[in-house]
Amino acid sequence: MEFGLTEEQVLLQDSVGRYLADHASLDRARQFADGAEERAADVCTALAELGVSGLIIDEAYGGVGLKMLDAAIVAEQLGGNVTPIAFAASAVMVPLALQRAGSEAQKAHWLPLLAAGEASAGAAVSEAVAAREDARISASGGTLTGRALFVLDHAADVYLVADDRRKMHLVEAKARGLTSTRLTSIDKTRHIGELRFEGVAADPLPGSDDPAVLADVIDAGRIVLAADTLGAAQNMLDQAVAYAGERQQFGRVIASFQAVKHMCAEMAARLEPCRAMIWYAAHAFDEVPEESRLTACHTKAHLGEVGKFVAKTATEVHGGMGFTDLLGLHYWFKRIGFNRQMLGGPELVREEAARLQELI
Amino acid sequence: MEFGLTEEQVLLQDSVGRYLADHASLDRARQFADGAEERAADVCTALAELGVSGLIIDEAYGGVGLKMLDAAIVAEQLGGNVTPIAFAASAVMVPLALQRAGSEAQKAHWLPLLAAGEASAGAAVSEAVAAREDARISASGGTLTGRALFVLDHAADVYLVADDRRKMHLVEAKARGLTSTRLTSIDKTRHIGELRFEGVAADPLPGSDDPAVLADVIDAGRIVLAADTLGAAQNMLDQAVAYAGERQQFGRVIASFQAVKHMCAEMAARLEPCRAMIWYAAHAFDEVPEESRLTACHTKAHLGEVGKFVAKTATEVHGGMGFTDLLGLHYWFKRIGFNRQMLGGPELVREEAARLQELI
Amino acid sequence: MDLSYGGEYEAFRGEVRDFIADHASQAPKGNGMRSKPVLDWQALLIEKGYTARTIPREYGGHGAEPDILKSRIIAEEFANAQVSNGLGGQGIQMLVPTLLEIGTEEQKKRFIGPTLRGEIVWCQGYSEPNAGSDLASLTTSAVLDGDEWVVNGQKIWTSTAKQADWIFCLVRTEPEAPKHKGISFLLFSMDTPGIEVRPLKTMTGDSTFNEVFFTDVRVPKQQIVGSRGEGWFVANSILRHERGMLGDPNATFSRLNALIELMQQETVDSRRVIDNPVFRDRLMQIQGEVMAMRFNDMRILSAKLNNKDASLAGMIVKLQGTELRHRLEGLAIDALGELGLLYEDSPLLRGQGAWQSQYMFYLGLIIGGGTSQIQKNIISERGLGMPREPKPQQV
Amino acid sequence: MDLSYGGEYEAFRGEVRDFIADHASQAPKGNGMRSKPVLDWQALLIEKGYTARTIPREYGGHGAEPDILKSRIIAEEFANAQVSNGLGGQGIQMLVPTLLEIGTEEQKKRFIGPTLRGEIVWCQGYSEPNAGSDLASLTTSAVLDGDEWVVNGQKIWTSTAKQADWIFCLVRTEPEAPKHKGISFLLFSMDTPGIEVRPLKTMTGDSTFNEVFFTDVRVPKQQIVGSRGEGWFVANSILRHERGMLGDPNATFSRLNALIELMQQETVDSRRVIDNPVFRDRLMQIQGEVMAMRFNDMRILSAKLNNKDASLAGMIVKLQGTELRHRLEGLAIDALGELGLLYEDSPLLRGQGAWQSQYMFYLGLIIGGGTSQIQKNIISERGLGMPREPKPQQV
Repeated sequence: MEFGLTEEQVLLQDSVGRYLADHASLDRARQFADGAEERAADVCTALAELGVSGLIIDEAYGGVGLKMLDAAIVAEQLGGNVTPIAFAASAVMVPLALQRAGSEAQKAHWLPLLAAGEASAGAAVSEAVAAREDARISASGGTLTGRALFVLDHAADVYLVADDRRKMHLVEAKARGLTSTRLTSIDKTRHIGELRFEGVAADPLPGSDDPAVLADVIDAGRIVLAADTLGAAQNMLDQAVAYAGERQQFGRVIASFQAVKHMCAEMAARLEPCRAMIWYAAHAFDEVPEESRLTACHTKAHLGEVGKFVAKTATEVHGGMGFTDLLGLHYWFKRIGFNRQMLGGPELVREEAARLQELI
Repeated sequence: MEFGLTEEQVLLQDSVGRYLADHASLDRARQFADGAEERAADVCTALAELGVSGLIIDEAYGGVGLKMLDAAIVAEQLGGNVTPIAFAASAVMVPLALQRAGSEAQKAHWLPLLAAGEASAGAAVSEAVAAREDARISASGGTLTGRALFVLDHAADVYLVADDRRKMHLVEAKARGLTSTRLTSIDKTRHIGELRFEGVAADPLPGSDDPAVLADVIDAGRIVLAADTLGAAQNMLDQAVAYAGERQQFGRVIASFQAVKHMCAEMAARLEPCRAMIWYAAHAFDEVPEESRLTACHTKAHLGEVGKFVAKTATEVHGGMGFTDLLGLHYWFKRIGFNRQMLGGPELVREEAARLQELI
Repeated sequence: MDLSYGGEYEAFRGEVRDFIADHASQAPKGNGMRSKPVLDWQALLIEKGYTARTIPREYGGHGAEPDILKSRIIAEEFANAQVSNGLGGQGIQMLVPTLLEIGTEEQKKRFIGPTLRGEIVWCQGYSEPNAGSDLASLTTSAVLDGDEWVVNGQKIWTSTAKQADWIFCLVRTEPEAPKHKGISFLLFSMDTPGIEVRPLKTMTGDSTFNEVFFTDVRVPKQQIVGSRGEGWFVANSILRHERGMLGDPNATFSRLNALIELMQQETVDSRRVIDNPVFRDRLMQIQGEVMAMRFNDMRILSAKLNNKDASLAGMIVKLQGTELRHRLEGLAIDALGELGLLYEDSPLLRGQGAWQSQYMFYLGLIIGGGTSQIQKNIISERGLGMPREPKPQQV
Repeated sequence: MDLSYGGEYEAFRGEVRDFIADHASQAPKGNGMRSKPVLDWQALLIEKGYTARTIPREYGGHGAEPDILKSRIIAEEFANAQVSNGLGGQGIQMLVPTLLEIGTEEQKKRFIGPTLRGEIVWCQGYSEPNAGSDLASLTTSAVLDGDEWVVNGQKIWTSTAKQADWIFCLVRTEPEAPKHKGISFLLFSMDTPGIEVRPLKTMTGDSTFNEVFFTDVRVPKQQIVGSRGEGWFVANSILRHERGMLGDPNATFSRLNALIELMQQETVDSRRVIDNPVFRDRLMQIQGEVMAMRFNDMRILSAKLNNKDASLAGMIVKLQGTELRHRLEGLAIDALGELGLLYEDSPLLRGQGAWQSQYMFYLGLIIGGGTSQIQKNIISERGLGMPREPKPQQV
C-alpha cells in the first residue's frame, strides 16, 4: 500500500515545478496578463517539452500516456505558480474526450498536435454544468447553432462543444459561422470566452452518445481545477508564513503574534487534508469508478470553500501589502476565485453530489 | 428621538435583575432542575409581585399594562439568570392572545389570575410553526381532538391551543380527555410537553378567526425567546471575560493571550448589535406594524445563530471548567440551545422571512 | 423608545427636501473636484448650512450649533435624493476638525475657509511601508534646519495625492523620544520640491492610492499643528473618527437591496437565483445581520444625542461592517456562478463589475484603517477591559 | 498510488475474518470489565495476536513484529463486525508502552502482564484544576520520607478512577527545579489510604470523569517510572499519541451515515428533512469534509508505513476532527427542529439522545486533550515553523 506519489510522480512534480520557478514566475504571469497575450508561447513550448501538454495522451499519439493523478500534480504546480497556460481543457478535458469518444481520424489528427503543443483546445461545456437561458447549442444536420458561454481555455485552435443533448463535437476556431469573443475575468492568467455558432459545420465525437462521457470530461476538469486551487492556496499560505516571519510591527515579527499564528494554523489545518483529497479523487477517476463521480464533486466543492478561506486569510496576514499589486498576491487570490466558479460553484456541485447519492 | 430604554424601563430591568441576582441565582435554577420541580413557587410569587407575570396585561385586569419592549427587557434578565419560570407563553403569548382575541368572559376570568401569578398558561402552537405528521389538532363541535407537541411553558393551569385552521382555544389542564406528558429537554429550567386531546371541551377565542392573531402571538414568543438568548449570551460572555481575567496558565492570566482576547472580542462584536435588534423588534411589534413580522423573524434567527456561537466560544474560553457542572455554565448553554429551536429554528424562520418579502 | 425626530426636526426635514427639490438640477454629478459647478454647489450648501454646518462663519463655515439630528437628516435626504451633499475628502473630514481644535488662529484663518470652499485639496500622510498597524513606529523624519523642517522618507496609502494641493503629514521630529512622543504633525504644499507621487495599484486593478516619497522637502517651521512631539495625539483622535465611518450599515443596506434585485433577475438552469434555497438562505442571513447593524447604528446616534454610553456598540462597527459587506459582495459572486467572474470591460458584465471590485475593496478595508486583528485588540482591551498583551522580554 | 494492502495482507484479513466468524459468539457485549467472558475473550485475543500484538511474550503479550497494516486490518475487521477487539483503557494504551520503553525489568514483569490480561485496571493522574493547557505547572507534590513518597494534591479529569486498581500519576518531586524538570511519574494502588475519588459531572449530565484528592498518600520509593524529575518527558511522548486518537475520521464517518439516515426518516411540514435544500447542503458540506479527513487518515497510515513525512497531516487531526464532529452533531440537532432538544429519557427522543450528548461531548473534546488554541500553537510552531510567542517581561 502506498497512498501518495510514486517516484516518477515526484520527478514530474519537481521538473515542472523547477521549470516554472526558474522561467515562468510571477513576472511572466504579470507580463501575460498586462499584455493580454493570447498565448505564452515560450511557456507552452517548454511545458510541451516536459510532457505537460501530452500528459494524458496515449503514447501512440505522441503523448506521455499518464493518468489523472499526474494531471492533478501538474495542475497543482500550475496553480502554485499562477502559470498562464491553457491546461484544464487543452491538456485534460479535450484529450480525454477524444480518447474516450473520438473517431480514429479525430484522434489521429488532433492528439499529436495537442501533445506537441502545436495546437490548443478549449472546452465549451458550461451548458451541461448550469444552463443560462440565452446560451444553448443545438445540433442539426452536422452543424451547430446557438451560443456557448464560459468556454474554458478560450482562444484555442479547436473547441470541444457539448450540445443540448450532451453530445460532443469538435469545431475548429477558424470554422465559418463561428464568432468568438473574449470574456475578461478577474483571472488574467487563463482565458474564457463566448462562442456563437450560426450553422457551423461540426465534427461529432461518435462515442459521445453515451452521456457518461461528458460527465467524465466535466469530472476531470473539476479535479484539475481543484488541484490548481490546492497549489495556489498552498502557495498563498507559504507566502503568508514567510511574510509574517519578516514583517516587523510593534518591535517583533508579526509571525510571533498569536492572532497571526492562529490564522496560519487554521489555513494549514483546512488545507492539508485537501492534498489527500486531490490525490484520492484523481486516483479514483481512473481506478475506483464507483467512487469517482461523488469524490470529484466533493473535491471541487471542498477545495472551492477552503480556497476561498485561504485566499482571504493569507491576504489579511499580508496586511496592506496583500491588497496592493506590488507583491502580486492577488494573482493567486483571483486564480482561486476562478477555479471556484468555473465548471460549477460549490453549492451547485454539492447539489450534484446529493443527487448522485439519490438524496434528492 | 430616543433609541433605547426609558427611565421606567431601566428601573424595571434593575428591579427584576436585582431580585434575580439576590434570590434566584444559579443555585435556585439548579435546585429546580435537579428536583424536576413543576413550579418554582417562590420565584413565581416574587416576580408576580414585581409585575412580571402581569407585565403586558391591561391594568383593568390587574396587570401593569406594559408593552413588548418591557417584556423583552424582562426576558433578557430571565435568560441572563437562567430563571426557572414560565414566561414566554404564560406571561406574553397567552395574555396577548387573550387581549387580542379573547371574549370578555375569558379575559375577565384568566387575565387577573395570570397577572397575580395564581395561574400559569402554556402555548400549544408548534403545529403552526412546523407541522409534524403525527401531531395535528382538529376542532369540531366545541371539542378538540389530536395531539400537540412542544408545548411551551408546559405543566400550566390552562393552555392556549392552535388548531389546524390556525384558530385558538383555551383548554384547562384539568379538562376531561386531556393527557399531558412532560418532554424532558436539555434545558431543565423551562418545561415543554405533549398534550393529547380526545374530544376535549375547548373554549375558542372568538377573535382568532383572523389568522394574523396567531401569527402575532408567535412573533411575540419569538421576540421573547430571542431576548432570553441575548441575556443568556451576554451573561456567558461576561463570565468568560471574568474567568479569563482570573485563570492563570503559563504564568499569566489567560485574558492576556491574544487568542483568548480575540475570542471574547468576536463574541462582543457579534452580540452587541443584537441588543439594538431586540429593542427594535420589540418596539416594532407594538409601534411599527409594517416592519413587525419581518423584524421578528430575523431577530429570532439572528439571535439563534449568534447565541450558538457565543455559547460554544464562551465555553471554550472556560476550558475544561466550562465543560463541567461545577460552574454551571451549561445552564446558559442549554438555555440558548432551547431558544434557538423552539418556535422555529433559524433556517425555518429565515424561510418565513423570505416568504414575507415575497422572495419565495 | 421614541424613533420620531420630533416636530421641529420634521419641519427641518421638509426644508431640506424643498431645497433639494428646487436646486437638485444645479447639483454636480460624479466626484469631480474644482469644476465651477462643484465649487458653486459647495458655496450654496455652505450658505444654506447643508455642509460645513457647524464650522464658525469666521472660518468660512455656516456657523450653526451642533445638532446631530439635523446633520443626520441632511445626510439622509441628500442620500435618498441621490444628490451630492458637498465636497468630502480628508481635508474637510479630518484636517478641518483638527485645526479647529488645536490649530493656531493663523492656521485656522489660512486653511479652513479655502479647504471648505474646495480651493485647497488635501491628502493625508500617515501610513508608511513599515508602519501600518504599528503607525507610531513611523520613520519619515523632519529635522529642523534654521527656519525650516527638512523632511525625508516615504508615505503609502495616500489617496488623492495626485490631485492634492497640500498634505497633512506625520513625521518624526524627536528621534530620541519614546516612539509615540517623537512625532509631529506638519502641513505643506505638494508643490514643494522633493516630493514624488507614485500611483499604487491594488488588487482591484485601480490606483486609488499612492506612494509619496520625500527627499529633502523643506517646510517652513511654523507649518506645524500642535507642539513638537504632539503629532501622535493630534492624529489619533481623528483616526478614531475615520474608523467609525468604515462599514456604514446604510451603504450596506443599499447594496443588499441591489443584491436582492440581482438575485431576482438572474437565472441559472431556468430558475431564478433567488429560487435557489441555499443562496436565498445566505441572503436572508445577511439581511438579518444588516438589520442588526442598522439598528445598532440608530442606537449609536441616539446615544450621542442623549449622552448615553454605547461605546462598545460603536467600537465593533468597523470590524463587523467591513466583514459583512465583504460577505455580501461574495454572495453576489457565488450567486452569479461563472458570470460572477467577469470583470473590467467584459461583455455580459453584471453591475459594472462592482460585485468583484467591492468584494476585493472591502477585503482591503478589512485590512485598512486598523486591521481586524487590531480592531479585536481594541474591542477586548477598551471594550471588555481585558489586559494588554504583556511586553515581550528583550532578547 | 496503490491502495491495495497486497496479497499477504489480504490473506491475513481472511484469517481475521474467519476467526471472527468462528468466535464472535464468545465475544462480550458492551464495556464491562473483569467479568469472566471479558477476561476469557481478552486471553483468547492475546493468544491469537489480535490484541497486545507486538508486546513481548515474556511480558504477557503476543510477541509479534510490529506491522501497521496488520494492526489496521485487525481494527477494521473487528469494527466492521462490531465485535470487541479486546480491552482498552489508559493502562493498556498509555502505561504499557511507557513501561516497555523506560520501566525497570521488575516493573515490566510486575505490571504489564496483569494489565494486558485485565487484572489491573489503571487510571491516569495528569491534569489538575490549575494545570490544564499548562500541564507542566502541576502542583500535586510528592516528598520523600524515608522509603516512601508522600503525595498531596488534587487531580481532575480522571476517567475510570472509581473502577481503577492503580493510578499512574504525575507529581512534583523537585520544587526547586524549573517547572518541566521537577516532575516525576509514580505508580500506586488506588487502595492506598488517603485517596478520595469524587465523580465530576459534566455538561452532558454524565460523570465519566472524576476528581481525585490525595492526602498524605504513602507510595513505596521504587514505584517511580524513570528517574526523579523525568516525569514530564515520560508522559509527554505518550500524550501526543493520545491526541492523535481524538477526532478519528472513521468514527465520524459512521456518525455521518447515521445522520443521513436520520434526515431521510424525519419529516417536518410533511417534507423529509433531507428534502430541505438548506439542511441538505450543510450535510453535503460535512460529507465533503469527512471525506477529506478520511483520505488524510489514509495518507498518514501510508506515510507511517513508508517512512514518509506527513507530520502536518497528523498534527491537524485533533483540531479538525473534533470541530467537524461537533458540527455534524449540531446539524442533526438543527435538522430535528424542536425534537432535537429532547434529552435523557424523554418520550419521542431520537437516537437515545446521542445527538445532543455527542454535541456537548465533542465540545468537551475540542477543549480537552489540548484545546483548539493549544493545537493551533502547535500547528503554527511545529508544523509551519513560526516562532514561539516571546516570553513576557517580568512585571
